[in-house]
Amino acid sequence: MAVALEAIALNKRFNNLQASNNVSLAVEQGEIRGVIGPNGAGKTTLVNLVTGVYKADSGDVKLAGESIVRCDMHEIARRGLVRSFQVTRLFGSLTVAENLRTAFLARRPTDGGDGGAQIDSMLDLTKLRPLANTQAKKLSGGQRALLQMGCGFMVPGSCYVLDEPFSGINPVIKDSIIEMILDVNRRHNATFLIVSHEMTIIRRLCPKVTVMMEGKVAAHGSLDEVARLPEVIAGYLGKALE
Amino acid sequence: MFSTELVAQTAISGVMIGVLYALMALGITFIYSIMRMINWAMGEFYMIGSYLQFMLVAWVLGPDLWWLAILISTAGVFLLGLVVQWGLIKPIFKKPPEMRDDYATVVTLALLLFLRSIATGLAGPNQFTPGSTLPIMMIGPMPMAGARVAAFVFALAALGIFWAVLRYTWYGLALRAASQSRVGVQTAGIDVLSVDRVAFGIGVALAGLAGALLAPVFLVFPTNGMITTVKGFEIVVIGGLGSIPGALIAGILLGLIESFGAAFIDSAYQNIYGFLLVLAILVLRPTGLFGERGREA
Amino acid sequence: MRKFGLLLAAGLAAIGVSAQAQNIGIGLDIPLSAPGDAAGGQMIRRGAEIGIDMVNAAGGVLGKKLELFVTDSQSAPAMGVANYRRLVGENKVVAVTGFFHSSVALGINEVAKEMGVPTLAVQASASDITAKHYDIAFRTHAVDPVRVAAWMEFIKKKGFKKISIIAETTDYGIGLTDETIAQNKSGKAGLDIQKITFDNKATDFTPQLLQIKSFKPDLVLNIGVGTPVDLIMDQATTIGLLPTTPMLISYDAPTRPQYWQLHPKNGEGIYFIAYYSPKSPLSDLGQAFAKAYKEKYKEDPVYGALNGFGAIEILAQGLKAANSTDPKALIKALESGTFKSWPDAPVTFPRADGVYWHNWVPPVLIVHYTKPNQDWKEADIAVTYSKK
Amino acid sequence: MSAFASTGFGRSAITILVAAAVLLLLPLVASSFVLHVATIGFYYVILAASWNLLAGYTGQFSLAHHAFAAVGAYTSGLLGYHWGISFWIGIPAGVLLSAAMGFVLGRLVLKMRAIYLAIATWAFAETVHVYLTADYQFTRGELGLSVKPLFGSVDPLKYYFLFLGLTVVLLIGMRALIDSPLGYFMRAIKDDELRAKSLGIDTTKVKVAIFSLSSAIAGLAGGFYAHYTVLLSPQMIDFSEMAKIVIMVVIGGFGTFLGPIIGAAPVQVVMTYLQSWGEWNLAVFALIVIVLMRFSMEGIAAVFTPLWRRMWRDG
Repeated sequence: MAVALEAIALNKRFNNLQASNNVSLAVEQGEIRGVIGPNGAGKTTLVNLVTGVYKADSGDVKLAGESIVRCDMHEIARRGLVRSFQVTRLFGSLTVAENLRTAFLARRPTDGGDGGAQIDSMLDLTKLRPLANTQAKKLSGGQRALLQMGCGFMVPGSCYVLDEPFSGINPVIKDSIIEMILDVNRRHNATFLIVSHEMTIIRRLCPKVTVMMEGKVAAHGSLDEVARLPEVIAGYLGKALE
Repeated sequence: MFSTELVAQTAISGVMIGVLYALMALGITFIYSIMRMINWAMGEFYMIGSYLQFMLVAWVLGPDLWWLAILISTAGVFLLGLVVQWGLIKPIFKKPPEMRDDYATVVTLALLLFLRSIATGLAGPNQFTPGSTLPIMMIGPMPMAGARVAAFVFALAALGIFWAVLRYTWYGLALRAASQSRVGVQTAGIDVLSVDRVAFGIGVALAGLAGALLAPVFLVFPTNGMITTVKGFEIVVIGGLGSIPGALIAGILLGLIESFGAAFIDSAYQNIYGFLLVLAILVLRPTGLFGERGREA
Repeated sequence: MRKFGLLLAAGLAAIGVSAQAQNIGIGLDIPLSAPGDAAGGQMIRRGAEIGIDMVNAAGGVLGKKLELFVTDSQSAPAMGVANYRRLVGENKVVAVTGFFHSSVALGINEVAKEMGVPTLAVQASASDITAKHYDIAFRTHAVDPVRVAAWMEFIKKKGFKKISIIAETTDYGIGLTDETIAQNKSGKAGLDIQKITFDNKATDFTPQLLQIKSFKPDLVLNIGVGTPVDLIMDQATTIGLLPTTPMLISYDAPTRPQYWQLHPKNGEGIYFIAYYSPKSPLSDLGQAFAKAYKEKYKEDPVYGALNGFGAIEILAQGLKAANSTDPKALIKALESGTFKSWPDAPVTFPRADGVYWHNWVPPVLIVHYTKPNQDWKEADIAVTYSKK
Repeated sequence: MSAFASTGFGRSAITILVAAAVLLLLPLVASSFVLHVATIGFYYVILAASWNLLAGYTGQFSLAHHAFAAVGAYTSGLLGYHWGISFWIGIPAGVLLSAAMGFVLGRLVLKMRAIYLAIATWAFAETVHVYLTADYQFTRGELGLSVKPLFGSVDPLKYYFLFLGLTVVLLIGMRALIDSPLGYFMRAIKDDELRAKSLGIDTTKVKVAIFSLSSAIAGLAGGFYAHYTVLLSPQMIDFSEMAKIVIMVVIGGFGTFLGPIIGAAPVQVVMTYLQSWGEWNLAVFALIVIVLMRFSMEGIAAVFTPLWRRMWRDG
């Protein structure tokens, strides 16, 4: 199978902190990969390096075989790499529908349209239709997370990088988001890289996980495999899985 | 024309004036670092400081007690700052954050127009001077008005005290913490709005101090704060918002560039040199020479 | 929204309809707030107000009373033009006088030449105000060539050779500087002139003054307006340029009441241009005005006030001569008549050449303070220059 | 009708045209001075609305907008003064120069945070101001630059119609822009620039484009203004002009389409008629602004919005 997203020996330093130390990983087309690790392990830094928020000090990022490490964020997004943020980011003064429309227009496919149909179906999918004309800043945390996810799915991408998509939201909405992820994965053979602490969801979604600790990749493998590794137990899972 | 004496004199004059400009910049940068807002009416507090100084020296204390007048004027502006913050600025911070900048700007712009017109209406458009009994002094090869030397010394002292208070006192710690994170300070049990009030008071008091110090040098009239504010903003950009050494060094730099530009290039464009420096700095180092670079995301 | 539009239209219309005035209106456009020279405007206003009172006390004009409409130009031409339109359109004034800042007068004249109501500039000195030969443009103020001629005579009398000019980068400063250089050339005066310019918003002139000091001039010409004049004096004193080198100020700022308050120590020895001194003879009108002014303001009138008063008198006499409030008739009467103002000399506005078109120039004096705290009325008159 | 279909444009266009039709009748009842005030008022509506595009919608709090109006005005004025070039070339040249300078300044301030951007643009405006004053031999400095009137006369009637037409066209254009994809991107950038980038919006391009566009509009307004006021002075770039624009927009309603339109008119009228207060006029004006801000920060538009909604719902 083809490699969809590849990080090669990424390094990033902030003052005295080596936030990313020679990080490499490869995610195959259609794979849903989990990234786990303790706080401060460099997971969000990895997301930011891959999606162009930070410029890596050294190393490379490849999307479908092409290097994107020198690209601006918006170019990376246009190439089909879509991300979400740990702290949900939305356009607060825009309404729910306007948020979806902006997301659609930003990566509008060449065969275009104004996105009306897509917005309609996304409102149904996220069950946000009653709130279509509500400003995003007035939504609850769960609704915000749903909307952010919905925006990401407005134009199908080839690869999604999700930073803690399940933190702090109620189980019902968690399930909706999981449904959306699986749906997109099935229909478009889309690739996912999901950073999360929620082991039960990771176990459900991700056949394979990458463990990060202290800025480095500590292990790759299925959750059960990595859970048996002594250094992972010592550094992280031993506590988390209890 | 390019005599060593002239160069030395120009340099001394540039440094002296630069330190005084820095005082103004410090007020702007301090208010910004705590409250994340720009006070466009800064020059009007300078103006009020200079009027207070004039009234105290001319009518109450006499020219020999000018130093006492300076302390009282500064304190007066500080109190006025507290009132203005309470009446006009504080309500802004009860509004959603995305609107604050714009409204703070409009309110302080309106305050600028208001104070300036009030001064013209009450005191008339004429200039005044509190006068000075200090003799002319020689600074190296450069004769200097005593009042200007005194202002320079006072300004340096004020910068030093300000730095020490910020560095070594509990209140300074609270202020620094507030400049790092307003929310953080609140969770630590400090009333951030009262920190604001004092910060605003101190910030405008620095402008008032500059006004009182410079009253005998640059005279007292309704728009006398304008040019010092302009310099203050230039320095803030050059030095970097929120940086005290930045304000001092950028102040001196600006003073020198204007002095030398006026003396050796073309004096008609004296005020352009500073702006060009500002634009150059912003292009090369968008956060100023000593400004922190923010981490995004 | 439709309603709103109608309301707006109705509101604007209501504003437009003003009561038909029974009085004869005269407009006074002067700077009253920053960035204009509000002190200059205030003086003109005082004089004009007393002028109106005096004319009305003497029975008014054409059986009606005069009424003054004051507007604030701030020194912005756009503001001045709006004021003129309003004075003419709403207040139905027969003439607009005042004008301190030349740019305002120039802007207004461009509109006035079409709207037809004459203007009488009392303290704006740019040549173009009258040199454009507009029918409506009148002036009673010293123009650059006359002022420069006065100090060239002074310089010759004193035998000065090296002159430093420190001038603001405005039409005023540059105009006078260039005129001085031109008269030096044309009159073969053979002066060595140093020209230094400054931005009129500057506050620290030390760098410029240091250059002047190293030039070692016989005379410094201080061509600033407003605060810079005083700052230049103070800073020149500090670096030792004053009092050893004489300084001449290009207008009558030192006659203003605050002069000695600002310069208790370095005010002595200054020369300045003035257009009036109590030592120069006043007309009977001028004497009556000086008395009224002193009663009201407890100080002597300065030139601005006198000229503001003079403008009202001239217009009142012009209206009488025209026997009409029609602007064309008033212009004709002003051009052909001889009027009485504050100086003991006849005032006329002939269609003369160049800058002297419709322009009556009061005599120019160069006055010298010889003692500290000297009353300007007591000061020496070094030179009296009248245009030949 | 779906909630997000762009009907806002249609409603606004209709309203603008109806208001314009009413205003076409104003000369029947108004004096020439009122027409003058209204004409200058239109000029400020254009400046306020175009600045609102930049600051209110895109979040770039520029303090150089008045400088771009002056660039447009002086370009046409100088071309005419020195080389006798007609306004047919002068005004477009002014628009182009404003747009080009807006483009360059927009690029320079691109990465700056709000407050630096404000100061940098302000420094730019002051530089233009000092230049116009100091290079008096070319610009005529504070003496003022004479410009030929557009219609050979300065009677406000024709200019009133001209500025009314210009305002209507530009407002409808701006409304269309706000409803276009670019409009969505502008608002997105103001709310959260990083998020906008992460969605694939080329924020650099959008910000620079809006900076150039709003500068060009200011330059256009300035060009016509020059040929109406007939004497230009560096006073055009006095900071108080910029303060006026900011106050108009914020009083009306910052970042709303209606805001600058309904803010400019009262400010212009109040400032004109406060003249009779002499030296106190600005104090009174400032006090009105402070009180308004103190008690209703959303601006006048907030009062109109419910009315607006009800009007369209009822018919």
